[in-house]
Amino acid sequence: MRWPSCPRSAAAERVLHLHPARFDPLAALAEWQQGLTAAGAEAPAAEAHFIGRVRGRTASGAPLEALELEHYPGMTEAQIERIAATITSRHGLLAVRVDHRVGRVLPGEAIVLVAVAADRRGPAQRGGQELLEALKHEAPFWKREWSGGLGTWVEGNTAF
Amino acid sequence: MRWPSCPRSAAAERVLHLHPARFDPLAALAEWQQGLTAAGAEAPAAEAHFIGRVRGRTASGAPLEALELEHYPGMTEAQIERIAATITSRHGLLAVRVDHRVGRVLPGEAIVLVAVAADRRGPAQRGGQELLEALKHEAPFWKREWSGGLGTWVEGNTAF
Amino acid sequence: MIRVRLFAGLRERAGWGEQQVPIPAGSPLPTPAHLWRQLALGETIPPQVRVAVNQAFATDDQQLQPGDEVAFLPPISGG
Amino acid sequence: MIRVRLFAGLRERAGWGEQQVPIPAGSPLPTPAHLWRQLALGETIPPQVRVAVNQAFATDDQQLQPGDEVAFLPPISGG
Repeated sequence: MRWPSCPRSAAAERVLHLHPARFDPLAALAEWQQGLTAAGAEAPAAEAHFIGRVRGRTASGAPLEALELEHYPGMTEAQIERIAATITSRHGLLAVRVDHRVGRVLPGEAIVLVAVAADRRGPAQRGGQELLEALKHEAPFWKREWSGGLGTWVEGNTAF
Repeated sequence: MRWPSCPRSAAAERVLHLHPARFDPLAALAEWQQGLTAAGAEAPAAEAHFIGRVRGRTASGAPLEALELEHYPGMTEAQIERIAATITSRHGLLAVRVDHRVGRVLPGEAIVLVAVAADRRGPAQRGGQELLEALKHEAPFWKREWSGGLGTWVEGNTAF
Repeated sequence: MIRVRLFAGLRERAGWGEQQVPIPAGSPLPTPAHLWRQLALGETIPPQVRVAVNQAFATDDQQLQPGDEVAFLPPISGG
Repeated sequence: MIRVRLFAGLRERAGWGEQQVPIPAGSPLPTPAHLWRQLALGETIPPQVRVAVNQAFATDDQQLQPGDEVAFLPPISGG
């Protein structure tokens, strides 16, 4: 989905994708970068990215078969949009992209990609960090770890 | 160049490339990611990247024709290696990659790519940020802005 | 009617994910806290459970309107 | 001999990038600060200029050995 720009950041483009199947973070970044310079615009001076992937072990150390990611269709998208708009405006970002998996995710697969573009490195890095933290705590996603045929809901996030 | 691992971080791989010509940051990332999982190793849980590109204007706002990047062959590589080893050890990083342009760089082209992999998002993001700051202040590179046919050495870095 | 939704562990403990709750004519408009008790989810909403009304975070005591969608969200674990 | 190198703006102001400085037999070993003065780069090394000996940062008063490479580095502007 592609959100309309909000009035306070007319030039800032925000792109969100929820993926029901495996996605390639570098392909997503390539598409995003092409979009940023599509109309002949100059490439942004600073880009910060974060990729999160599924670990091969559960929180308690057992081998993980898969991670199941539940979300709240409608609210999850709306909430990510609110978060992205707030952080874009706070840091004066030029563009934001968020990709997030839903459904069954295997060890090593990407769960999340956050990419932000800005005119300077500070806002790009800080904006990316804040966006990721906000996603983890304010966007409705729930993880269930599957191990030994049993599913266990993860309550809360791993330590920063 | 590919550095031998230092004893305190046997598994941490550090890769450095100085590019005399244009490079593609996403191709560099793809190559780096392939290397990380080449021996069947699990992909790292957290990756943070930063890409810096040349602005279309000089520090004083004039149109920029090109940025010229001088370095100190031998010391620049050695100094980046020292920086990367220190930060890898401090944050327990799994892998680090630094790509940096030298020579004549055009507006919109990438100057620097920093990529770090870690087991958690905090060390990945903090490690990447510290590595970039250290590169900017402790690795011998000098920028000259070319505008209107005149070259001006840039003394110091842009604000964070 | 008010649509009530549960997610993840909350849904599985309750054994249902969605209910339509009628509002009898003339009765006072409920809050999420009322519905939590009325649907036998517990006495009070535990502090780690968050409430959403019409797909935005809300408070436990917000007065609901017919047609509203209320969701009870267990602790978030995204990214 | 000691190899002395200048970079970027320093090199252009001086008009040279590299010199081999002989060490007369029996004379005391120089420091980077001595060489700076001896090569007429100025009276004292300005605070914003950094010194490297054998491609690692060093102090202005480090005693140099024959065969060493000394570099004077103007303010760094990388990344």
